[in-house]
Amino acid sequence: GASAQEQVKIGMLQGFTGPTESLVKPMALGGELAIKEVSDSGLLLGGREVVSVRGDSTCIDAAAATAAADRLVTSDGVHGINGATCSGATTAILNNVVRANGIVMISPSATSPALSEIEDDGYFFRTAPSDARQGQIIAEILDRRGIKSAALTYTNNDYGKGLADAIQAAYEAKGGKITAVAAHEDGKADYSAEIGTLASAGGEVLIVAGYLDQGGKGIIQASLDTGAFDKFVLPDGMVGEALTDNFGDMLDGSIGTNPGTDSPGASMLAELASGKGFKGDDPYVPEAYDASALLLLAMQSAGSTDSAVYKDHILKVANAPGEKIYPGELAKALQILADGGDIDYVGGTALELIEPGESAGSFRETEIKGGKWETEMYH
Amino acid sequence: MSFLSATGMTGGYGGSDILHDCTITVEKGEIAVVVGPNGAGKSTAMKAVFGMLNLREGSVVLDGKDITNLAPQERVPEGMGFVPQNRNVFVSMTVEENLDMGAFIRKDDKIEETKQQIFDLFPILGEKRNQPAGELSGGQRQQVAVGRALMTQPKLLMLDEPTAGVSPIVMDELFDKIVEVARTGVAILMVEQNARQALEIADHGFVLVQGRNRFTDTGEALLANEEVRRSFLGG
Amino acid sequence: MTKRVALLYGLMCLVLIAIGFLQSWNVAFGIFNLCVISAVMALGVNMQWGYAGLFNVGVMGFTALGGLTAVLVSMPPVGEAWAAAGGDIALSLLSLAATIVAVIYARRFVHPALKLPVTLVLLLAGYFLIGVFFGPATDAIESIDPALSGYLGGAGLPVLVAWPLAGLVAAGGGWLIGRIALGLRADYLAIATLGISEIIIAIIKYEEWLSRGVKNVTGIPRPVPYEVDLIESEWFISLANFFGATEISDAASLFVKLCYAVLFVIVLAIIMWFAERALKSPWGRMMRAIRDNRDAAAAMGKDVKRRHLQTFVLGCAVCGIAGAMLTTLDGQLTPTSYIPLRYTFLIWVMVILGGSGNNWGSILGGFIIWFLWVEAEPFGNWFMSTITAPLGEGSELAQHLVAGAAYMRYLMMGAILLIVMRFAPKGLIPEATNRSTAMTRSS
Amino acid sequence: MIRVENIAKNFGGIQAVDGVSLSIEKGSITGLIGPNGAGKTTLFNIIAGVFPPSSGKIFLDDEDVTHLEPHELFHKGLLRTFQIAHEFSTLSVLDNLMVVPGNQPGEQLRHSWFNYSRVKEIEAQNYERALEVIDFLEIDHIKHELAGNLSGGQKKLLELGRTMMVEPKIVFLDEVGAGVNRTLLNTIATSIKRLNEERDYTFCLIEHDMDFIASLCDPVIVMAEGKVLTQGTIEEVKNNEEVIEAYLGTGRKHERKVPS
Amino acid sequence: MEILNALALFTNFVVVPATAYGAQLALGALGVTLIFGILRFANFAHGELMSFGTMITILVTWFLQNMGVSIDPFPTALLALPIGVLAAISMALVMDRMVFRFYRKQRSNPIVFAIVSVGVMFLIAGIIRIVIGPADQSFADGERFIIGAIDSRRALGLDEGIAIKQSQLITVVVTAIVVAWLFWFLQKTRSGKAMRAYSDDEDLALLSGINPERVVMICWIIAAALAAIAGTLYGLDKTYKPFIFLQILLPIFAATILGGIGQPVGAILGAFIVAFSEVTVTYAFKKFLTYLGPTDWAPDGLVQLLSTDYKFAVSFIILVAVLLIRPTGIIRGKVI
Ligand SMILES: Nc1ncnc2c1ncn2[C@@H]1O[C@H](COP(=O)(O)OP(=O)(O)OP(=O)(O)O)[C@@H](O)[C@H]1O
Ligand SMILES: Nc1ncnc2c1ncn2[C@@H]1O[C@H](COP(=O)(O)OP(=O)(O)OP(=O)(O)O)[C@@H](O)[C@H]1O
Ligand SMILES: CC(C)C[C@H](N)C(=O)O
Ligand SMILES: [Mg+2]
Ligand SMILES: [Mg+2]
Repeated sequence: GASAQEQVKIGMLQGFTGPTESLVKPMALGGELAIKEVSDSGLLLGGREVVSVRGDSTCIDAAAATAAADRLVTSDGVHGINGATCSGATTAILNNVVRANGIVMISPSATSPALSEIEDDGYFFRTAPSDARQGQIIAEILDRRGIKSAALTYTNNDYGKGLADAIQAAYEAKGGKITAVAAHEDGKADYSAEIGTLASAGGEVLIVAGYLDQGGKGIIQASLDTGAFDKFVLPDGMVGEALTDNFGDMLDGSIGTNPGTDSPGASMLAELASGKGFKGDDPYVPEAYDASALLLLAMQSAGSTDSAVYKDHILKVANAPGEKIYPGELAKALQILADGGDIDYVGGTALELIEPGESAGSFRETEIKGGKWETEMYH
Repeated sequence: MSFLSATGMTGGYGGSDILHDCTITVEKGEIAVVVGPNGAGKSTAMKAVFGMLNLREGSVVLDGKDITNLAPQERVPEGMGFVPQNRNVFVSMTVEENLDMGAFIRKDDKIEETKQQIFDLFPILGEKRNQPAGELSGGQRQQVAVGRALMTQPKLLMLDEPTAGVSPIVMDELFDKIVEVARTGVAILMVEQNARQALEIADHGFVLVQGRNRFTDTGEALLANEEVRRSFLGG
Repeated sequence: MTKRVALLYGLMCLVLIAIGFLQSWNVAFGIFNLCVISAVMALGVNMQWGYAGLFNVGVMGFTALGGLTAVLVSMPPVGEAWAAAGGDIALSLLSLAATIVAVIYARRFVHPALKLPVTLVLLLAGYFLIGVFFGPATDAIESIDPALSGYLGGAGLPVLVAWPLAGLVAAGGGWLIGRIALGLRADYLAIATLGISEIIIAIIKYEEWLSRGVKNVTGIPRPVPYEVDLIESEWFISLANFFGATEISDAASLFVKLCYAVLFVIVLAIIMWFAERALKSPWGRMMRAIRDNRDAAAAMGKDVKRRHLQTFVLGCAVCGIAGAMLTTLDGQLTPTSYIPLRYTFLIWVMVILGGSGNNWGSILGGFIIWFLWVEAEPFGNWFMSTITAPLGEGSELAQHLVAGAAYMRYLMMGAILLIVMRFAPKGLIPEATNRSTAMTRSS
Repeated sequence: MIRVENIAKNFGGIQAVDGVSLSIEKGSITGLIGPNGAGKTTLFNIIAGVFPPSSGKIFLDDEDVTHLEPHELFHKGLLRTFQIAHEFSTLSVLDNLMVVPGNQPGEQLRHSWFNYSRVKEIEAQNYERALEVIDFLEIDHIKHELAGNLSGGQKKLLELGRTMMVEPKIVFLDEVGAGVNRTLLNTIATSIKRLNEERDYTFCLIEHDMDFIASLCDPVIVMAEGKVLTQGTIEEVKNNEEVIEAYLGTGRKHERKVPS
Repeated sequence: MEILNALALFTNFVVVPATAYGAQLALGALGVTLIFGILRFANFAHGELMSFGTMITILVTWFLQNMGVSIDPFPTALLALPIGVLAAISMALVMDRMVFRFYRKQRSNPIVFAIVSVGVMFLIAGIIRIVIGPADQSFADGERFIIGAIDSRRALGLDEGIAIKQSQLITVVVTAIVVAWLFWFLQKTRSGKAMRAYSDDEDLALLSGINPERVVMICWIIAAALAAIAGTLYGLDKTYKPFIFLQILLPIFAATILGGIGQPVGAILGAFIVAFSEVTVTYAFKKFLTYLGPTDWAPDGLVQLLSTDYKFAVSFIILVAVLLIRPTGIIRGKVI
């Protein structure tokens, strides 16, 4: 019977320990939610079971990340990787394991612009958009809202720096004024120095290109405590319930952007997740769900778990034409594919993959009103 | 049985034995002096008596009580006071605090009195009472160390080379003080290289060689013994 | 080598071989390679601490300097950047040189009372002069295709050249830092070196024109073939077939790891030879004497300061070489990854666990700790799933525990470290102190 | 040979040495005595370069050596021992001695790496010498023991042994005798004399044992409260009222206590 | 007026936050310096001990909040803190019994203790993450501000306000009390003197009849209590997140050593130097000068000595510089 067949293994290679440990916990659960959904449907490749094998990419230790990836691929024999979390680790794994062993890897959260150009032999994809795109969106929003000057702080890594560069370039091109740029290090004990500088420079809003449970939060806290800024512009890493839970209506009027469309995917995922005891709209959780789903759907479409074969089906299942697939509808999608039909995976992030295999980046603009994130419009 | 009788002590620092069946005894109010060549095991024997060495064999009995298995800090309340040969002051604490530490277990209210006696005995300590002991000269330190032990007002006072490095005048005073202390009924056990002076005031002397008792006799007799003089007292 | 050493090394080998069979040879060799790099770092720290008692907690900084050197040597130069700002960079270098010369010259000839103010004025002037050229230069460089380059690039030489150079650069850094900080003792030296290493990292992070900063440099050319090329080459396929490989891609990545392994082992062996020779000669004896009692050593005519500086520099050089090797193996320089826990304290754990003062111990420590660092994770996962198995699927406690499995890694690291240290409180292969030095015994 | 001019040293308010001038003649064995805290050790430390004086100058063979470091002074032939033993505790007794000779090629990395045979050769010579010293000090049975494990007196012997590993011009001995068995001390005195006569070593020694001083030293310098009190032959010093009062005491016999 | 505005600005952005941060570091550093000075090793597990005590406090706080217990306007966590303190103490004592005592008996080198404490650090870190998870936890309730930025603006009649949070004030007050008490305890009480004697020379302490195990126990109790208090106050002011405690160890150690190992007063000074140098040196004086200068005049640049990029580098440079002048810390500390 079908159950006798070999399991399909997906590597869940995320930064479980280290600076992203708190972000990753729900991400992994999101990724595994899709895996469970597919496995329970009993429809994948004639009813094969799917399991996830976790590996710790630590976010910052390229060597340990490579070792973990090596283990997943050559020892556990995973058929595809959902990961890695951070751009740095992702690059190392891409160069040293993914290309070396010819295995598909889809990152839910590595957003560095450099990854667009990197040589990947067609094995690497990401369900998150490059930061270059978000910079433009933010500049447009600021321009439209008539905000003439802003201070900017970013988390000091490739993500933060890349995004900050993109924002600054786009905003200044539109005639806006960045009064000051200050990096902040995640996980530090105090951010008064940064706030002191940013406040001194002034600006109508503070753009915080960081993480909501890391330095980004510390920055906002320090701003509110000192009264330096009370309106913030919050890119994707900062958008999440955790922030509003913590600060409530103190953030009213702040603007957020994160990948998304007006598709109902996100809320569907949120609902699915809440049944499982985690938040489906935490940062990168939808991306993680989508990454798993894409891997499995592509396998189904290709009729094979061989990376070399199914890598070419990823763009196909992700994009039109075909039936739109939302979170929780993976069984339906598997069935369609099994029947030889076409699907257009939308998922939790309204996924649209563009060359060279990354999310096109439709963005949702939100505003905090009464301590809640409210969608304003889509870009 | 003697006030202190440490009998048949055998043991060492983990490697081979340093002490071999070594016996040392002192009576109340008496002075016993241990002499011997360098490395004979004199200090080791003192440590053994104080419980800082694991004895393989032998026992230590103080005032009729077997204390062989007591930890050093538990022997202090039993009435033992000890000035080791090296590292015998708290270098970061002031002279006065060093003396206070000597009186750590005392519960009476005569502590200040004793301290004053010590300052009388070693005037220099009074002058330097607020200086950290680590900044003292070698001889001054030695005085602090002895003073600290005296502060304890022990029943058995053990001194490992108390006069090493002290000037002749202080040495005289020190020996006088030791005699005086002994007269109050305290048993005194000391190791000395200024052996002749020490044996002069001693009731008993023990000559240790390679961890064994070589000669045991009264101080006078040892001083009179030609072989002892030649081999151990420098002629 | 004593029996104990042989036994422990044998065990370590067996464990790696077991990994080869139980997990895969790729994993085993992947671990092995990093074990060797860790061992080299541990040797460097051991030279400083074990030989000379210098408490260097800035290992991270020197490793990073090595990594930076690898980038500067091996990456292709960015032509546009040089074209745009080469002149300005040269001018700022010139002004830097001019400032230094002026300061030295002035300090020599000015009245002693005026020394400080004149120096300060000159330095300030120099700072502004350099800034005039340097500011625009860096702006120009950093604005050239910032997403992909935005820095000057390297010299485009083979990366292997970088390894010895990394040693030199780190040695230079070590010399400078040693001159400043070696007067401090014990923990005070530790915190100073820690601070200085953080400064080095800050420079690498923020001087983007030089290192690309936190945007990372990736794709550092390899000294060994690429798997993709191997898979396509005739000779490799026949070689793989000869050894009966089933998966050609597995074989290719294993082959690459083997190539690295050979390179790393050669470096380790060379460093080890020098280290052992030094330690076993009167030099080693002198260093131990200095470590035991520097006042006495000085009174015996040993130039303590110079010797400290010498060992410090040597140790730094070794750490630098290891840093370059690591960057080469990773294929990228990620400044954010330099955190003290990973690059300093872990190395210290290696040295102490292995047995400080003993080179063989340090190497073993490097192997064991890196092995744990990597394998604690799957072991922790396994452990968690085993203990929660009897609780049943639905149990909330079990779910909570399984969700926390990733953190078993910390627990495992901690537990194993404590257990090993309990059974070998002086390290697994302690320094041989109970006898006279080897040479005196043999002569 | 050594000329000390007006040396003073204070430690944050404590005037340890207060304007000392003295000179030590070549070939002499000079004794330095004085009450505890007189500043003798401090003076030694200043001469040996451990810390600079607050004021004053030191000349070695007419060369100003006031600000030289200890290791530089060693190479100029000035050796010293420590009052509180400074052994190399994790080295064996043998190694403690073998460390001493200056200019060992094996202490130069390039030699130990690339010129090993020469290193071995010198090493063998030093080894012989160390064995002789060990023999002399009667510590053959502990030559492989770690110096940290020695008895107090043995450490003192080791201090002395170090000075015998080289041919110094002048040796400063800070209470070598304290804690050393008197019989052995006699032997040491004999050998100091021999080294002085046969090999022309100059000695300056601090000691509280008057017999030892008397058997060796001429002249004797007395210090008290940081100053030189007097100077002269042992007999002159012994009979000096001031010295008796400050330092020697009356030398009375201790009254024997009544045996109980 | 303008001068007052400038001063208010400076106070609000530099003095207040740096003081609060300094006090937070100081509380941590006091615990570290105690262990450092008396048990003579760098305890890397101190950060996790802080974290552990805080975690227990948080769990109890949640429980109390659920029960509806509160001590408004003060944060409920203060009510829960004693239990956190007890938990931290138990943890410390268990760790000492199971781990450190063995090495004490062995008379291991301080570095061995330090490495073992890294093992303990990992162990506690693992436990914490398994129990409460790696995420941010908020548990602060009660009144947040003593005076908010806007209120103070009104009250002072200035353009610039000075915001002071309750948690900041509590931290500063607690720190002052603790350091005074600790100083008195070590200098004047019998136990305190016993501890200092023990830290000076263990063997000699035995000879005075001091029970070493008791000294060690008291030492751990104080250090652990300090750790729990420090962690909780920090958590109230900023946030609780396990990962922070790995990071905060660095400035804490810097403060400890800078102040002179084993010196409580030094630890406080060190902590404030670290805090102020981080906040002050990179401060941008643009707005400050704008207030002082003539109307319509504003500096172009940020008027900053160094960009905040280098804030850590700067504080470390200051640290190294201080050490070069005072090689064993501001208040002459131990060399271990
Ligand atoms: N580091 C220091 N700090 C403060 N005072 C010091 C220091 N070293 C020595 N002293 C003081 O200087 C004085 C001289 O000390 P020194 O050690 O030179 O005496 P000494 O003559 O060698 O005595 P001894 O015969 O006891 O060895 C003493 O009073 C001592 O307390
Ligand atoms: N901690 C130790 N570990 C090992 N061996 C030791 C230790 N301390 C002393 N020894 C050895 O034990 C022997 C006796 O030493 P001890 O200190 O008892 O001698 P001593 O008679 O007091 O000599 P001295 O007159 O020189 O002080 C010596 O040979 C010494 O090497
Ligand atoms: C989850 C995030 C920490 C990852 C980040 N976007 C990066 O590319 O590094
Ligand atoms: Mg002795
Ligand atoms: Mg002296």
